Amino acid sequence: MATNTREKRRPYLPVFGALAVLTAVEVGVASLGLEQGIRIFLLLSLAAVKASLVALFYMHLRYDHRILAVIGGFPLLLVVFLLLILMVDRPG
Amino acid sequence: MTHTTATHPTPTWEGIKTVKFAMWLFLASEIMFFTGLIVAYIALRYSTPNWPVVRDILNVPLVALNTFILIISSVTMVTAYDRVEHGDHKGFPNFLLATAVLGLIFLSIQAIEWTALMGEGVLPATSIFGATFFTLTGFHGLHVTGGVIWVLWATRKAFRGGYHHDHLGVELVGLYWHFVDLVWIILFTIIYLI
Amino acid sequence: MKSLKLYLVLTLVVLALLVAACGGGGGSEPAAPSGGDSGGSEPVTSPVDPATAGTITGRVLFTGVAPEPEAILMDAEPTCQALYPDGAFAETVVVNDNGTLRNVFIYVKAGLGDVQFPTPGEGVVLDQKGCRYIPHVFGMQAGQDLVIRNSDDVLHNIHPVPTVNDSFNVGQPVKDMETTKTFEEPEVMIPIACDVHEWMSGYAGVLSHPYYAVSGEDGSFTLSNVPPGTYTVEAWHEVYGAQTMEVTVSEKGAAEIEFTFTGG
Amino acid sequence: MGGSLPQVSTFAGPIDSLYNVILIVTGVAFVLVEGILIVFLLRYRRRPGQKAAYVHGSRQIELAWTVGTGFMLFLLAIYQYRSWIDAKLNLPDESQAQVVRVSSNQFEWNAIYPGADRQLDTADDIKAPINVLHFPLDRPVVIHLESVDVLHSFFVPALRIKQDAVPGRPGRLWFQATQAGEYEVACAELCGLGHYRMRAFVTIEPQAEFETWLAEVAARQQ
Amino acid sequence: MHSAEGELSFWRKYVFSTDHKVIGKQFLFSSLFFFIVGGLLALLIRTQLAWPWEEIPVVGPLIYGEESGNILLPERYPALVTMHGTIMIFFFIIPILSGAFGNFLIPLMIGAKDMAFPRVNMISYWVMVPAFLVMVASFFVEGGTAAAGWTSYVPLSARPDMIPGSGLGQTLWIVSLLLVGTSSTMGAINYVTTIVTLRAKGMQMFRLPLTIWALFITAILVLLATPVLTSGLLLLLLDRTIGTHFFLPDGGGQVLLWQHLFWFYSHPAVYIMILPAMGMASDIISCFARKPLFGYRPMVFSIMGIAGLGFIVWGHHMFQSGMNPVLGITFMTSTMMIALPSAIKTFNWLATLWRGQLHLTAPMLNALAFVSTFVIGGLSGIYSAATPVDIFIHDTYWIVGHIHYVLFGGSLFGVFAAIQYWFPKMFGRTMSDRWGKVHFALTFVTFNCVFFPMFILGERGMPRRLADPYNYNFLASLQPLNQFMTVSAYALALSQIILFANFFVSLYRGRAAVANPWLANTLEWTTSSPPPLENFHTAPVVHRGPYEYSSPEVSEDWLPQDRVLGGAAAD
Repeated sequence: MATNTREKRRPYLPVFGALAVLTAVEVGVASLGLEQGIRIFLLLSLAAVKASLVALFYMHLRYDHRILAVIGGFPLLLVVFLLLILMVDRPG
Repeated sequence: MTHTTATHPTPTWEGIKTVKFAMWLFLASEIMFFTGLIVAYIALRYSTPNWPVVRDILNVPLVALNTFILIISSVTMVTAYDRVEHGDHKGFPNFLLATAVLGLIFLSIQAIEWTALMGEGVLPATSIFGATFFTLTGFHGLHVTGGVIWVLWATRKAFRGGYHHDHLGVELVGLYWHFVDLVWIILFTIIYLI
Repeated sequence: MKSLKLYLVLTLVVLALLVAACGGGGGSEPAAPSGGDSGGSEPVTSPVDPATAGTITGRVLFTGVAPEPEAILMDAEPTCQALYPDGAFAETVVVNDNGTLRNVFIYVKAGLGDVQFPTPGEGVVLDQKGCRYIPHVFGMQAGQDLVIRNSDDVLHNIHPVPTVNDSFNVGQPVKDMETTKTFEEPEVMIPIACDVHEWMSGYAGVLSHPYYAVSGEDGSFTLSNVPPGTYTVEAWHEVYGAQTMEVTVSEKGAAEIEFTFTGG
Repeated sequence: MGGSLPQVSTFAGPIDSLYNVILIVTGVAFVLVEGILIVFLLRYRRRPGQKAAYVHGSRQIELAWTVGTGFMLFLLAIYQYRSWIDAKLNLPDESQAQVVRVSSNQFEWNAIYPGADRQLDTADDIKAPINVLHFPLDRPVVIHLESVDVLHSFFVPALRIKQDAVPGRPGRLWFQATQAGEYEVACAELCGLGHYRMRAFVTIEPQAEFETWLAEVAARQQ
Repeated sequence: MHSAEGELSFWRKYVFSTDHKVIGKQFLFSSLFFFIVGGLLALLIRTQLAWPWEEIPVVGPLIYGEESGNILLPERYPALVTMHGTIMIFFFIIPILSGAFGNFLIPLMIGAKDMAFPRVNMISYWVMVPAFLVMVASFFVEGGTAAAGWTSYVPLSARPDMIPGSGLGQTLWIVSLLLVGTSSTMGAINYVTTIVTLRAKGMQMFRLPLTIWALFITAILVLLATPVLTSGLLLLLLDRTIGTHFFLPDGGGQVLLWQHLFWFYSHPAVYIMILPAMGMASDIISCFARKPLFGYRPMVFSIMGIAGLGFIVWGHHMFQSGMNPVLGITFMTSTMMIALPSAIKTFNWLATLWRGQLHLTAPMLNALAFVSTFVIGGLSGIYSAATPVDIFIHDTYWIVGHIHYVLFGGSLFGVFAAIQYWFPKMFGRTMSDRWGKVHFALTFVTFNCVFFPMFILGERGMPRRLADPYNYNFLASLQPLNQFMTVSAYALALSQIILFANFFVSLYRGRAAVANPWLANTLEWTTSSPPPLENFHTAPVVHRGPYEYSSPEVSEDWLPQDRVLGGAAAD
C-alpha cells in the first residue's frame, strides 16, 4: 500500500479545490435565511464532507491499512450516542 | 519516539509503521477530548433560550478567510510530505516552513478576533456564549500552537538534512496538522455558521 | 545484589511518602491562625494616658411605632423549641420599656488618627444558646480572638459573610465545643449566619481600636478611656441604618450624646 | 424493603414487591453459583497422579447459559418497566392534585403551598415553617422540587420517593399517600457540612386536618 | 534499544528507568503506599460512623488537631469520604492493575523485549508523581481537601463558599486528576500499540492469555474515556477560576452536564478497575485448576461486550438526578444487557473448576474469593439497574456495598492473587504460601463482616455520606450494626499487615524462585525469575494457546505456549 513508487499521484490539488469551494458554499448557505432545521442539516453535512475529505486524502486513510480508519472512526459512534442522550435530556 | 538509527528499519506491523499506529491512537483520544468540549457546547446552546445571533457578534467573513488559510496550510503540509516521498530533499523544507507561517497567520487572526470581541465586552464570564466560544477556540488555538511548534521543529530538522531516509517524522506532523485543521472545520461550522 | 539496591530505593521512596503523609496526619489541617501569635504574651499597654482620658456616654432613644416582634418558628429544632415555652421572637428590633432601642452598635468612626492600639489578649466569646447567637450584636478588634462556643446539643454551622475579611465556614456538632477564629481587617458589621438554623443571625463589628459599645437593656452605652479630641461617633442598627454625631471630649471630661431612631 | 418503614404511598407496594422478586431471582442465582463453587472446591481437590479433564468449552452450554441469563434479565426488565413509568413519567393532572413547591437550600427544606387561588408564585402563597411539610391523605400530591444553592435529594423512605433537587432546573415528582402519620425526610445527595442534619418531617393527614393546619400557618404568617 | 545494562547509572537504572519491569515495580510500590493511605482514611470514616463526634483516645488529637477540639469536624467528614474514594480509585486500583501489572506483564506475556515506546512509558509514571504530591498537598491547604465526593458534583464542587473543601483543595484535586488522566492516556497508547504490534511469532490475537486481552481492552477504554473526563475537569476548572458558568445555573449553565460528562468517563472507569482483575483471575484459576479455561472465545467476546456496552450505560448513575425519566428506560435496558457478559464470565470460571485438579494455593484462594465476591457485587447491581428499586436504594449504603463488593471483593482479591502469583517472577523470591493463606482467611471473613451489612443498611434506607446518621429515628437502631462493621474494619486493616509483612520480608528472605514455580503455560514463565533486561534470551515462538493444561499430547499436566512438540506439526 503506502509504498514509495505509487502508480498515480494522489489528488491533493483537486481535494484542495473541493475544500475551498465547499467552504465558500457553506458561508453562502449560512447567510441565506433558510429554515433553521434545514440550515443546520445542510451546514453539518457540508462540514462532514469537508472533514471526510481531509481525513481520507490528506490523512491518507484511504491509502492506509483499514485498522487506522477504525481507530479514527470508532470514537464518532460514541460522540453520536453522547450527543443524542444530551439532546433528549434537555431541561424544561 | 524511538531512535531509529539507520541500521534498524522503522518497526512496522502488517505494513503500518508502529509510531503511526500510535499516532492514530493519540488522535482518537484527541477526538474524544474535543467531543467532550463540543458536546458540552451543543448541550448548553440547545438549552439556552435566547442564544445571540452569531452573525452580528462574530466577524464571519474574516474567520472564513482564516479557515481558508488553515486549509491552504493543510495543502502545503501535504505537498511537503509528497515532495519528501519523491526525494525532492531541497524543496520540501520550504513547504514545511510555509505551513508553519500559515499556522502563525491563522493564530494571529484568531488573536485579532479575540481582542476585538473582548473589546466589545464579550468575555468568558459574561455569558454562556462567551464561555463556550472562548473555551472551544481557546483549546483549538492551543492545539494549533503546539502544531506550529512541532512543524517548526520538523522544518529545522528538514533544513538540516533530516528525513532523507525515513519520512515518518513528516508524516506524523502532517497527521497532527490535518487533524487540527479537521477539528477547525467542524468548529467553524458549529460556532460561526450555525 | 543488583535487585537488593532496587528494593532499598523503592522502600525508601515508600517510607519518605509515608512519613510526609503521617507527619501531617491523614485529614488533619494545620492549626488555624489562632490568636496565639497576635495576642502576644507581654502585658497589653494602652497608648492612652489614663490621666487625661475622658468618657463618652449616652442613650439611644426610639420614637414612633415599634414593630411587632417577629415570631421564630423553631419546629425544625425540637431541642431548641423546648427552651422557649411561650414562643421565641427575633431580636432584630428590640425596644426597651423606657423607650430606648437595644442592640445598637456605637463606635468611634473617625478622629483617632493613626494611633496604634494593641490587640487585647483575651478573646470575645460568641455563644450559641437556644439556637440563638448571644450576644446578637457585638464588637471586637481586628486580630483579636473570636471564641465561638456551642452551648446547644445541636449542630450549629457558623458561617460569617464578610466582604473585606475572608470568610470561614465551621461546624460545631456537639455541646461545649469551642472554635477560635480571627478577623484580620476592620469591618463594621460582618453578618454571621447559621446554615442549619436560618433564623439565627449575629453581627460582629471589627475595629482597629477598643472604642465601641452596644446599647443594653436601658438603651445606654459608655465609651471609656477616650483620649481628648473631637470624634465622629456612629450608631448602627441592622434595620434603621446608621447615624453619626460629632462629639468633643475634653481632658477627663464626660461627653453626653443621644441618638434617636424613628420607628417605621 | 425498608425494614420497619411502613408502606405509606401507592408506590411502596409495587417497589417492595419488585425488590422481593429480584431478591428471589438473585438469591437463587447466588445460592446456585456459590453452592456449585463450594461443591467443585471440595469435589475436585487435587489428587496426586490424576490429570484434569482436557475440556476447552462447549458451544451448547455457552449458548444455554447466555440465552438463559439473557431471558431472565429481559423478564426482569419488562417486569419493572411499568412502575417506573407510573412513578416518574405519568404525573397526575395538577388541577386535581395538591401542588406543593419544596425548595431546598443548605441544610433545610421549605414547603410553599399555593393558597386559595391554587396558583404558586402569587401573593397568597403560604410558606410552612422550616423542615415542616404537611400533605393530604389519599390524594395525589405533585411536588415542584427545586434547590437554591447546591444539589440536594428529597428522600422520604416511607413514601419510597427520591429525586435530586437541581438548582436552576425545577423537577416534578408525585405520590399519593395511603396512611396518615409523621415520617422523616432525609437528604440523599452530599450537599455540604450539614448534609447529615437536613432532616424534615412529613405529616400525612386527612384533607380536613390538612386544611386547618394550612389556615393556621397562614394566620401565623400575617 | 538498550545500551548494555552495566553502563546505566544508578538513576537511569532504578529511578528514570525505561525498563517496563522497573516501571511496573515503581507503580506497584506507590500504589501499595496509597492503599495504606486510603485504608487509613476508611478507618477514620468507619470510626466516625460507629461513634459519631467521639474523641479517638490516643490518635484523635494527632489526626484532628487541637484547633478542632480533637474530634472530626462535620466539614471534614465529606473530605474524608472524597479522599478515600479518590485515592483508592485513582492512586491505588487503576495504577496497580494497569500500571504495575500492565507494565510488568504485557511485554513478558506476549514475548516482547519491552513496550513499544519505553521512554513514553517512563514519562507516564513520572507524570503520576506530581499527581501524588498535588493530592497529598491538598491535605494541608487552608480549607482542607476537596469535599464534594469522588464524583465532585457541581455546584458543591464549583462554589468555594459551599463547603471549606471546595476552596484551594478542590482546585488541587482537579489538577491532580488531570495529571493522572495524562499519565493513563500515555500508558494506554503504549499498551495498545505494544499488544498489537510486538507479539512474538505465532502469538495470534486469539492465543493471548486473558490477562493480556483484559489489559488490551482496558487500555482502549482508558484511551476513549479519559479525555472526556479531562474536558469535563477543564470546564470545571474554568468555572472555578475565571468565572465561566458551564455548570453554574445562575449564569445559564447546566448542572446535569457535569454528571453526564463525569459518568461518561466513570462508568468505563469502573470497568477499567475490574477487567484486568478478571483477566488475571482467569489465568490464575486455569493454572491452579490445571485445566484449560472453559470457553476462551466467549470469555474474550464478553470482555469486549462489557467494554462496548460500558460506554452506553452511564445514565444508571443518574436515574434519580432529575434527568429526563424517558432516559431511565434506555439506560435501564442497556444496564440489564451489560449484566449478561459478567454472568457469562462467572459461569465460565465455574466451568473451569469442573473436573479440574484444584491446587488451593494462596493465589488460587484469592482468585476464587474474587469470583465468589464478584458474584455478590454483580447481583447487587441488578437491584440498582431496576429503576423503581433504585428510587429507594440510590445514594444509600446499598450502592456503597455494591461498589465495595465489586472493587474490594473483585479487584482487590484479584490484586492479592496477582501479587502472590507473579511475585516470584517480579522479585526472584517466593512469598510464604502459609502466611498467604492466613491473610486470605482473615481478609475474606472480615471483608464480608464489614461490607455485607452495607446491603442491610441500604435496604433500611440509610443514605450515604452522612457524618452522623443516628439523629434520624428510622436509622437510630442501625448504630450497633455500624459499630460491628467498624470493629471488623479494624480487623480487616490489621489483617493487611500480614500481607505487607509477607511481601516485604519475602523481598529479602523469600525462598529463591525457579523460572516456572507454578508450572504455568504463559510466556513469562519461560524466562528466568526475575527476567533479564530484555526478557527473553532468544525470541520465543508460540505454537499454541495459553491454556493447554492436562493436554493429552504430553504426560505432564502443563504445556507452555512456546514448547516445540516432538513430531507434532508445529504450526
